[in-house]
Amino acid sequence: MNDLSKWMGMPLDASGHGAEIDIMMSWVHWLMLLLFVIWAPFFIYCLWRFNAKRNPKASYTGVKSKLSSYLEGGVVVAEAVLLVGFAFPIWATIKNDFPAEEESMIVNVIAEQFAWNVIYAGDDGQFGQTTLTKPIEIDTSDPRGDDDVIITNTLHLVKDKPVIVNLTSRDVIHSFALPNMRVKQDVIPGLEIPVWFVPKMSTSEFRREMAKTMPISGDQRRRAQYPPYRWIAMQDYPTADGSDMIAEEGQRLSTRVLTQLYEAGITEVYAAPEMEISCAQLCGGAHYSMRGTIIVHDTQEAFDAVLEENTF
Amino acid sequence: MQIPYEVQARPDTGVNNAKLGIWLFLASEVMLFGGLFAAYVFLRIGADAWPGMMMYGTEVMAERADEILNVPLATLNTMILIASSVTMVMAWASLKMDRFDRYKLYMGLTILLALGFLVVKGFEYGEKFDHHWYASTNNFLGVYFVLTGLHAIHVTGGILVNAYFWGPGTKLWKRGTARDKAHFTNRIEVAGLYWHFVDLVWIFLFPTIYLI
Amino acid sequence: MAEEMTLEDVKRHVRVYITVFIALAVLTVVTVGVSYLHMPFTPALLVALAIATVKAALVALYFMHLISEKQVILWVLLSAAVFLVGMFALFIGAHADQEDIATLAKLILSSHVA
Amino acid sequence: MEEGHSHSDAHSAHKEGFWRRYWFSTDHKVIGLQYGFTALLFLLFGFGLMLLMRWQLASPGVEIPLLGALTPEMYNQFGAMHGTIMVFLGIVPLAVGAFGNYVVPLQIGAPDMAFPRLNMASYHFYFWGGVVMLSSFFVPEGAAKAGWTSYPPLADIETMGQTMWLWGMVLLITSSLLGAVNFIVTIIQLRAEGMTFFRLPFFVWAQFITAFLLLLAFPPLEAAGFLQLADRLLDTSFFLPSGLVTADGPLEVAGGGSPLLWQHLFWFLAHPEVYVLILPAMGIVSEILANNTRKPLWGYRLMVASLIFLGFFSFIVWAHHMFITGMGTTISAFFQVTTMIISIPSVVILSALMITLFGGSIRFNTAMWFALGFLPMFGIGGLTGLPLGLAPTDIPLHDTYYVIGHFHYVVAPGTIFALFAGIYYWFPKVTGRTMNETLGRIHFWGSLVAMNGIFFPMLIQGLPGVSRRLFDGGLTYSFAEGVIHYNVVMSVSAFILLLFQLPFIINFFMSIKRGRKVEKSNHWESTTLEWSAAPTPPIGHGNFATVPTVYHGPYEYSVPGHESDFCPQDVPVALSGSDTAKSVES
Ligand code: HEA
Ligand code: HEA
Ligand code: CUA
Ligand SMILES: [Cu+2]
Repeated sequence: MNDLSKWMGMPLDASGHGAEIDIMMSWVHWLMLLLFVIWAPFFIYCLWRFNAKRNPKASYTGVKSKLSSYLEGGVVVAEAVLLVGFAFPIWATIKNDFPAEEESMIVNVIAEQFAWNVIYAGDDGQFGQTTLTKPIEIDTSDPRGDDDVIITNTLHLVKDKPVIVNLTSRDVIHSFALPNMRVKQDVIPGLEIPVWFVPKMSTSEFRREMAKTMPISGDQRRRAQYPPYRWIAMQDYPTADGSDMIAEEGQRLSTRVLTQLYEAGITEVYAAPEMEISCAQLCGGAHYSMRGTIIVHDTQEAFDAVLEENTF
Repeated sequence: MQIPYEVQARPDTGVNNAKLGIWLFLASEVMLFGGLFAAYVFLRIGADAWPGMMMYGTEVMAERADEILNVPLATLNTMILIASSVTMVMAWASLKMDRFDRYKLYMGLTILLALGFLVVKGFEYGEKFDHHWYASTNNFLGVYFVLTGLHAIHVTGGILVNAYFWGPGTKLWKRGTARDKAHFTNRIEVAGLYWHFVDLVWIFLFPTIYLI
Repeated sequence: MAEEMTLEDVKRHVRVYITVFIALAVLTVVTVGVSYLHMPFTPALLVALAIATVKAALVALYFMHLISEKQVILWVLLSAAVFLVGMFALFIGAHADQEDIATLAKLILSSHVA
Repeated sequence: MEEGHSHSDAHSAHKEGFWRRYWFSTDHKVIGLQYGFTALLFLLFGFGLMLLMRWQLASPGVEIPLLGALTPEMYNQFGAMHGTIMVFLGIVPLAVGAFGNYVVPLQIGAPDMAFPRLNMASYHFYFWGGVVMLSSFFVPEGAAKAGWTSYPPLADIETMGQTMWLWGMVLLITSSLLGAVNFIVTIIQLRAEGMTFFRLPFFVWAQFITAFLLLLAFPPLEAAGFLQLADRLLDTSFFLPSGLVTADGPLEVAGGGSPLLWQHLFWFLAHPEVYVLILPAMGIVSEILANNTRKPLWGYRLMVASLIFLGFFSFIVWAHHMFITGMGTTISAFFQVTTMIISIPSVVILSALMITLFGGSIRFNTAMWFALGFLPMFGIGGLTGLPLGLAPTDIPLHDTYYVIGHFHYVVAPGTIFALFAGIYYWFPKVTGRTMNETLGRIHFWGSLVAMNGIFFPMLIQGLPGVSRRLFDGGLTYSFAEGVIHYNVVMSVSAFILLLFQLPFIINFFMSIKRGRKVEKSNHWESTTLEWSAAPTPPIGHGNFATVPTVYHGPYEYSVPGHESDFCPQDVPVALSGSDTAKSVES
């Protein structure tokens, strides 16, 4: 009952440390609610009871009781508890208790206007240099970088394997926000800031959890010039005669596909969203569209296969 | 309609309005230069090298600030400013002694010294420009130019104020009543407080930028 | 500054101003002289700041008459001084804190240069 | 009285000395009105910008009549300018420049501000600062678009509008500094006989602390502004680290700077600044509550102590805006603790105001309604500050609409309500007429509902993580899907809010000419000195026929054994017992 997070609309928690933050969030909101619930009735009572019509003569001295001091003392105590019991230890874990490097996946993320460049070290486990070109490339003159892989806007991870993300930016300040992982870190040029977390839920589990039937409407087309949510089909959608596929399971439902489905008379799809990376810091004109996705693979093999695909 | 305590001190606070006002202003100036000094410290402790590299280059510019900046000129300037502070306070003391002629002399000297400071500063800057060293060359020079530049603007402001009180502003004194004279003396004290503050800022700028 | 200063007082003051001027000049020479010793950074900084503080105090106390100034003004300056010190301390503290992270990052990250 | 409001007959007035009298006036009351009108216009303009943005958020890409569809660049310009205008050109000038200027000298029994000409200069700096800001919309590529926070490197590499923004800020900061010096000197030096510090009305105290915040917090931002100007105009790299690559390739600067330096300098000002936005509002609300409950403020001394404490602490909490910049454990612990500590005096002040209601004989007029509305709205805004002030819970909330919701609850239905309350309350003082109550009620209830319709959904949107400053309101993000439709609710509410400002604007201008004339000068039967001044204080130096003497504390209402239910401060009555009366003996 102390966990309000669902009720408050926090996104599905897919990380190791997310629950702690959610619980703390709930306790803070309980405190806020309590304070409000103490004061609001008192406030309304006063307005009713001490209306000049009902109470023509005001009292010079007013309240004598010390009740409010106790209330204020209570707030002090509650805040102290929140600080010492929750805020300090949680923050310390997040900041200091980095997982052992050998057991973790280490990736570099270089943000730029307006993309997340995710770099994997490859077999040698070492990162080489990157070029100063746009788009960013691996500097081939650096032998350590031979096997490095850059994947833009998609962060591939392995379930239950801790990940350390080293964040830096090439131009302005961005903010690496993963709502489902309860991670947010400003990405500041000139600094390389690591964050870590453990993905506890794979993408397939996440999709299953989040899947639902959603209506397709003509509305989708109105929004065409703005990329709508990138939904993933959770089942096959063949054409009416069955000869062809409009969308297969696991396929992204782009605006075009949705339009085709709509035109084929399908008004509902069974679909799921992805875990997302959003940029939370104003970084220029296209800040709003600086979106990435996280794919959490069930197995290391599946992950390796993806890296393989992306190596030239 | 007269505002109270323009000339006389308010008994319970012991000061007049202008005096309190200028000190408040100086408090804010403390925070202004304090902010700049804090920025300087922040940049310097974060820098790999100080004075640092030439722009785009890997060539180290210098090991020490005094290899780039002209310490003798700056020392001269320090002396000039100190001297001008003394003449300023003497100008005020002269008014207290009712010696208007001396006031004119000392105030005139203050202004001349301040102009001298700017001239020397001009030579200093010119020397840098001759080397093609600009504020953009590196953060060391950036700090140097912005801090000394802002200080020079304050000096200029001081010159304008003092020049006013040397010339047209003396009308108040010449009206000749005791109140007017006291009023004028207050103004000179206030102008002096500002001027000493400009000196005081330089006292910190000089060693922290030129010498270490 | 007290309004009821006598002529004698003023004259005494003038002598003080001259003395302070000499002290300031001497201290300036000292700072510059010390700088030619090329001491290591920290002692050099401390010496320079110490001398500058003494000089600033002389200017403030005697030229600006702080030594005989009223309480209100001291309060105003005190508040500015407190916030100034706080700003310096926290700026440096925050910077040191960030540096930790930056170095940590460099340790974890063998060679990456953006 | 006719002179009280120059602007209504601005065009018809050809009489001698118009400019001198109304534009280059050195009278605090005229300057207060100048500030008031200018700030209200800016507030309306800032609201207008936001309406365009809200249109876009509710219906991305749909063309706005006459203006066409917004581009992301325009959206960012409007956002940055909305924030800047509301804070620096709207609320602060209205709360401090207008109310402070008009009311403070009257409340302390002074003939004017201590430095009348400096006062005039403050207004002119403010005015030209505003002109510079506004004209930046017309320079190539438009106004500043790096947010009101102007974080570099983005702000450093932005277009010319950003330079204009910086120059505008330099002017506005100068104006505020001059004003702050003036207020502090006035309050310390020009208090009437017997007006000890603990007999100052709470509003004066609030302005006093506010002035200190402005005086000492603004200069570091001015320093930062100079540094950013240097970055932009002299190509220095104070805020630019080495190795930047922008769309045009590697950036040709020396490098070696720090983007975080700007943030420290900015928030060193901007946190105290948010208290500048709220303290005068608390002052106004206190005056109105005491007056309309007809009883002394509960715990006046405690409130003053809290105020001083709050002012002091506001200087050392700034980095709670920077938890997510990668702050470690030590510094974040420090700033979390100070942030929690600073919430306590706010709780104390709010509690005291609420307890003041108990035992009162409450008169419900429009001013009172707005003051009452302030309490729970500030409560919501303040309480939502708590999860932001704790670093772990700030992770999901930082830079989301939760933050936007938090501070709008404090500034919009908080501060703006208090300012409305002040306008209704002091209107009879300025014009000798009252504003219409019916229109006032409509204004209040409509605004209350609409404001909540705008700002509560922001909190709901923020929790799932919808970022702020998104041109499309989060349309591309699937985690926003469940809450995206609130964009429509909010935008519709914003237009409803506009609708409910019409009764106010009509009421305001109508009442200047046609409002009901007050029967007596002290219309609200108040105890503070501004109501003892001449009915509508004559324009021109001099507020009081005879210099008043003050005999007791500011809120002697319903004193037992006294025939009327209020004892003005300049009427000698022996009093004892209440919090504020204690100072009679001292
Ligand atoms: C007037 C303005 C104002 C005020 C008063 C406050 C007050 C507070 N603010 Fe807020 N804040 C802003 C304006 C303000 N803030 C702005 C503008 C921003 C965003 C800037 C930007 O990024 O653009 C911001 C952002 C902001 C952040 C950064 C968030 C982020 O970016 O991640 C934080 C974090 O600590 C914070 C905390 C607080 C706290 C703890 C208080 C406390 O002082 C609050 C204390 C008050 C209370 C605790 C309420 C007490 C009342 C009751 C208990 C009674 C209630 C009940 C009834 C009446 C029924 N604020
Ligand atoms: C004091 C500060 C203040 C105030 C009062 C407001 C008021 C309002 N704000 Fe604003 N806002 C900010 C400060 C403020 N804001 C800041 C700092 C930001 C962040 C900017 C950034 O990201 O950089 C922001 C951002 C911001 C956003 C987020 C944009 C984004 O992130 O993309 C939104 C979204 O809805 C918003 C909405 C509103 C609305 C609907 C109001 C309404 O409450 C407006 C109500 C206005 C009125 C009621 C006008 C009253 C005036 C009159 C009636 C005039 C009468 C005239 C005469 C008599 C002559 N604001
Ligand atoms: Cu990148 Cu916003
Ligand atoms: Cu803050």
